[in-house]
Amino acid sequence: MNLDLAPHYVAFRNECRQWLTDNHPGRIASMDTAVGFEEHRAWEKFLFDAGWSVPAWPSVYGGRDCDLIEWLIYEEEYWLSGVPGRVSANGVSLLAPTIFNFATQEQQDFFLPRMASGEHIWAQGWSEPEAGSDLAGIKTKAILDGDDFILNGQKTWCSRGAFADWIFCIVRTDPEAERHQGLTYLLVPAETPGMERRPIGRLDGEPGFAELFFDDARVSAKHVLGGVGQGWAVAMAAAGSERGLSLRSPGRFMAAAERLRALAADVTDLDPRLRDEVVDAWIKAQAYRWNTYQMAADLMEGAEIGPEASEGKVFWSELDLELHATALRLMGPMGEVADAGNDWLDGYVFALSGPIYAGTNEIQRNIVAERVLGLPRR
Amino acid sequence: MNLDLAPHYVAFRNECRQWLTDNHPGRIASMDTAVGFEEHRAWEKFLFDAGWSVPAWPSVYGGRDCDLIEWLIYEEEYWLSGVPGRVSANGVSLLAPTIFNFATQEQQDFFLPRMASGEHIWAQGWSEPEAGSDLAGIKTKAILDGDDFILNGQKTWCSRGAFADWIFCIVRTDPEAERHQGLTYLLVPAETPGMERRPIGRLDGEPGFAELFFDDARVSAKHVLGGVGQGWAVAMAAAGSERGLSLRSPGRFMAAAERLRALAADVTDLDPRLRDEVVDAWIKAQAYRWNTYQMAADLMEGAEIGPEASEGKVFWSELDLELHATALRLMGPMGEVADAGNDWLDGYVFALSGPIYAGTNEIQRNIVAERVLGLPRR
Amino acid sequence: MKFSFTDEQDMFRDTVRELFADRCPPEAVRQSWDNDEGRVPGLWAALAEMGVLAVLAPEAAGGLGMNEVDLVRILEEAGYAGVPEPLVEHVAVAVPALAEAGHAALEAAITGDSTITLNLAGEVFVGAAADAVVHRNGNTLQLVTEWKADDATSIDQSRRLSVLTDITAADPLDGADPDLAFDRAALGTAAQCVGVARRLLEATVEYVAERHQFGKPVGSYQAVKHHLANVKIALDFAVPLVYRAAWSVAHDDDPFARGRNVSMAKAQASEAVDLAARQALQCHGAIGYTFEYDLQLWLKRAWTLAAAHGDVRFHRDRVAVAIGV
Amino acid sequence: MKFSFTDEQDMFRDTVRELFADRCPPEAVRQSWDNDEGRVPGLWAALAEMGVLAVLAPEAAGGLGMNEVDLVRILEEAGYAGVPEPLVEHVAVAVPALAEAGHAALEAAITGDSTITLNLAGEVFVGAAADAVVHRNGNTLQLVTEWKADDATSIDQSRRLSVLTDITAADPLDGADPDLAFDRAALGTAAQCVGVARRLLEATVEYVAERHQFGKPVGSYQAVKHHLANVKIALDFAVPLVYRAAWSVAHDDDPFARGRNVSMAKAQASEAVDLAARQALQCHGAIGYTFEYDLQLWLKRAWTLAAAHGDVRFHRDRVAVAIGV
Repeated sequence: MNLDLAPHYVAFRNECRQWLTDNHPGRIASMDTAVGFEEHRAWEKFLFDAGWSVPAWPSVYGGRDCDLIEWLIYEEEYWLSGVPGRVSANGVSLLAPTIFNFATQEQQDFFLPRMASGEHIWAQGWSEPEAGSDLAGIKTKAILDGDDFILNGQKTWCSRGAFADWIFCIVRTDPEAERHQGLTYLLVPAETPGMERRPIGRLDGEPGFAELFFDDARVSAKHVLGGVGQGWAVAMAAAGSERGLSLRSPGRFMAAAERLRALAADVTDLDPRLRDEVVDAWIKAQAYRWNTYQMAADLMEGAEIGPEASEGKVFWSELDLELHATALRLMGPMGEVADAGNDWLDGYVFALSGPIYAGTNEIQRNIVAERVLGLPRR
Repeated sequence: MNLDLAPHYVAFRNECRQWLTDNHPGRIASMDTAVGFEEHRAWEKFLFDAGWSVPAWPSVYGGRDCDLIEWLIYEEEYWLSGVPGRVSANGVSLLAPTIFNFATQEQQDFFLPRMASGEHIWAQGWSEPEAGSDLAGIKTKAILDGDDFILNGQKTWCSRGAFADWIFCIVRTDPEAERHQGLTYLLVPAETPGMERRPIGRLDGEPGFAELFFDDARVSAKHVLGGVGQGWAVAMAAAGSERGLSLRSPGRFMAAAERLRALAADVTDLDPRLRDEVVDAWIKAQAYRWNTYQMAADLMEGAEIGPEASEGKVFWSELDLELHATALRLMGPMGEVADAGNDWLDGYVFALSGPIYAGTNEIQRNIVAERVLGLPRR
Repeated sequence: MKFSFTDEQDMFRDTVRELFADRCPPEAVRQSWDNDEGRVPGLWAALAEMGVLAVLAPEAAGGLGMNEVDLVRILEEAGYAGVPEPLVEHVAVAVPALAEAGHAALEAAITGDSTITLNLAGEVFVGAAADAVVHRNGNTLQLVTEWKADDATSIDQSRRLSVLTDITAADPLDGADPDLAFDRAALGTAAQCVGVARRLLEATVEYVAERHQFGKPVGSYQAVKHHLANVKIALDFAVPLVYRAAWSVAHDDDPFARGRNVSMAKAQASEAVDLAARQALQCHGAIGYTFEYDLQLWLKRAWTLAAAHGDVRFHRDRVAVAIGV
Repeated sequence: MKFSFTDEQDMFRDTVRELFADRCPPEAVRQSWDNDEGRVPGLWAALAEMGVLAVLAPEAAGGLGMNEVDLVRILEEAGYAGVPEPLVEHVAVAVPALAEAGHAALEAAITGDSTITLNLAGEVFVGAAADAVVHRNGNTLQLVTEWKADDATSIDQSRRLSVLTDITAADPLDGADPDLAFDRAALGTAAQCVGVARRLLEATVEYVAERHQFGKPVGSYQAVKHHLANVKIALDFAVPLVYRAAWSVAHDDDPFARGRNVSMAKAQASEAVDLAARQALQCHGAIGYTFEYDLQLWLKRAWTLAAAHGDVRFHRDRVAVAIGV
């Protein structure tokens, strides 16, 4: 064990911090608005041009070949600096690991640079009205017709779906097959004829998601990822990354905990119960950090992330809610005021979705019980 | 609605309080020791002689025909006064309602006065090693032989079982019948030949329960309650009272909350987080009280206690644990010291059993969800 | 000692419930979010006609001469229906304060010709579209009739918030007690909280019985059952404290006991509605998180009303003082 | 930056685990409750032989010259095995304090000829059968060699408590830092807590997989699954903080950072073991509540160690000061 940062990591941290300080774009509009989406896309391009959009990727695709420790340091500095959030997150965190693992060379060469530069912003098209946490219930049909698939059906809860350029979908290519069989992972351009998208307002009315309606929509079969009928296996590999390291790096929660700490430090006559909540959340952010460094050490020694990723999903999503709820309590009667500048309220609304999406926390706890602890399924 | 106490209730409260003050026996030994058991039996006799052992019963059996409000007032005063606990509780709270509902006149005339006077102290013999919360798994056999049943099998977790005079059991009189069928409610004298009892130490080593072993033990068939084969129905009626009003009256928790309040009021520099816990527990004791008065009003207007009794079981058992855990935290490093006088530690150990016995709180929550809210069973 | 309501009180409650169901369905609440005043057209007049606005006004002044025990379940129904009108402010606080002060504004308040709101704590208050504000000024109340304020946007579109910047005309309300006004506001908000919690629970029970995942109703999973059982328990042990507090406000001469009883009620009601909102959203999943689905109307009421007129910590502190810890 | 242990550290841990499994099974713990000294016969000598008592003594003094990173998982194993010996007191605190003070008592302490305990807070301490006590006296430590004390009975029979009434002979321990001693004690206790929590969880997982009710294993019910998943999560997010604190005690020159890191670890470890004990008992049901069944050995360790050397609130307060809120 050596928890000192080697000099080259210290130098890397300083480099990150300096660049982010020098290039902070100030406040930009919410990525859930049309204007803000394009402002965020421009920020992605700016990051990309400076080599900071996907530092953990190979340099050939615009990255800088960072190791896991560097990536964690980068994330810590990124979030602490207060620069804008990442409109590219669905692509970079959820889709990219799948592309690296399952895509053809041609697909990698086409999609990865465009994802890194913000030219392609991705949305996730997995859920359907009758298939939320239960992906095996997917009904959207994709029937091969020549070199294309013809899609019919409906997707919902596509985060970023209102403005995204591409959607990564799971569709049913074999309608006869049951449950997990006959599913295929398909990449769908947003401008596909026969596909309509309808924004869905989240609680605060911003179009945080979209519904997609496929009516004989035609998508080239060359956009299948990992082989026809392999959708379940491919998706599960991505679900691992969704719940694991790449979706929510500790830097995000450490930064939020630090902002909460600063908010509390400014309160005169701080309620000792709220102080206790602030400290608890701050400690938990550190716990998440060190749990991640422990996992990173295992990964760098060749281990893989298994079902224990579900533990992290429960932990960060409930921590995120606690961080934001505590901040609103600290603000007292002003906590409910949604006028510009109350980032805690926006963050609270966003945090409320954490225990639901990417597999509800109830399902994650089942996974922990059954697959980590080995309790009987029934 | 009228929450003023009518003058006759005020007079009744004053009478209770005065009598308890005048007749407080001081501290007596734990009812889970042989000596303490007999001291508690003597206290029961003393209460009985003064007409205070079973005030809600008809006067013909030693009660004073109190209505529900008077009984609640009596319980409040009883527990607040700090006189000894009731070694008769299993009989008076759990068995007596069943006797009033299901027993023959002859059984009532025999058992009720002896229960009221402390001559018969009762233990519950329902659980078995393979049948805890799942009573339908009961295996102890009782086969009719002339005028007697011959019992073979094993009971466990009999509270007060180490010293009790009688045990109220559920046994399987029809070994061919499955699950809920073929069960019979049978009253068993502790001195039955062929029945052995072995005390089981609870966490602190005191014999809080016993195991009973039946080896061709012979029990008169006249001690069946409610008919052979009717055990499930009879037991379920009692389970209602076990979870309902009669098992844990609010007075007990109001008194504990008041002692906790006094403990906290004596602490200099009280930790505001602990103050908050104290107040929360105190409010909850009041909530339990007013919920009970509301239920009492319904009962007095002819309603019956249904599955909502399960809500009360969850509430009081978790409140009891909270009350005692908070007290131990208030005591700091002395909280773990078990030497004489730390009633909070004894009470904590006892409170730990609350969410387990009389149907675990997990089962109670199932009942609330399925039978109160109407959620689907499967 | 009789902890139950009369048949007349039950009937009054049922009548108001029907009025809200009829005149203030979710679509009407949504419309109120979009109109200038934030009001449900016609509802105020209907409430006046039914006497709801006059519950706490004396008969001599044209009111019903009832008390908080009569009112508490009406406000619970307002929570249940998600009514966006300032009912607690006007009916539970302003009307009796005007009556106690013998102020002439009482008449318009009970006929529904005016709407009066409340600013007791001096920060944000539900202010838009009101004709006057009952305002705490030190140890007295005053009726502010002309003022300047900035708008503020609540997460709950049913609350049109104001931040007072200047008072330009006000009458003293001698004889009206600001502490009593606060207790009435907290009690009324507690009643709304349990109504909101009940609605959230009912909506969720209904949804999870229908919604299937992995081949079974979501409501058949034990985790979901326990979430909702916990809400039911929290609710059923909060409601009696709310009714008990209503009795206390109506009948207790001792302001100390009254304050303790009100604070116990608001603490538990806030906790119950917080839990109800949390579990309602979790058990609904993504659909509960959308603007289109009506659950959000009650979620937002839950978040804001749980904190309004004192949050859990505030009221526990008040109880702490009252019981001497 | 490498958050993992070496193969040598793993091997040392495994060796000690086997020793405990062999020499300190539950029957041995129970026997220690009944004998006069509260000790497991032969265990102390075996630990001395294996070098465990000397982990934190310098090589020049006959020790292993290791640090807290080497020790932390040994103490975790002591919690896992429910070892009733004063290991934290002696190994984690007294030995390095004696070494730092250059006190002659070090030799007997590492050969196992003596047992030294700890009294830092001045209330009850684990005192019986010790030859000496490292005692805080203002801003210094002293080695108390003769003293008078009253016995006190802990709910945990593995803790033979004393209340100091008089010190009749003591040596100063110049050069030994009382704040460092406290951090070592809290760290060591945190390590024991996570070991206890792990044992409680394992025992419960095993039990609920076997125990049937209503025709199914108890462990197949979702409520039980979620109880135990919560314990697993609490544990897996406490353990890294404990290891991180061990590194900090061994390597951080800044006592402020060290104290913060130790307090974060103890706060989370106390929470984890509290939850583990609560759910272990609940998921076992009545059998877990008995004296005969071994679960009680760890339940009692959990209750007392969660509070020993600072409970959750104490350590959160320390973090609050460290981070400036």
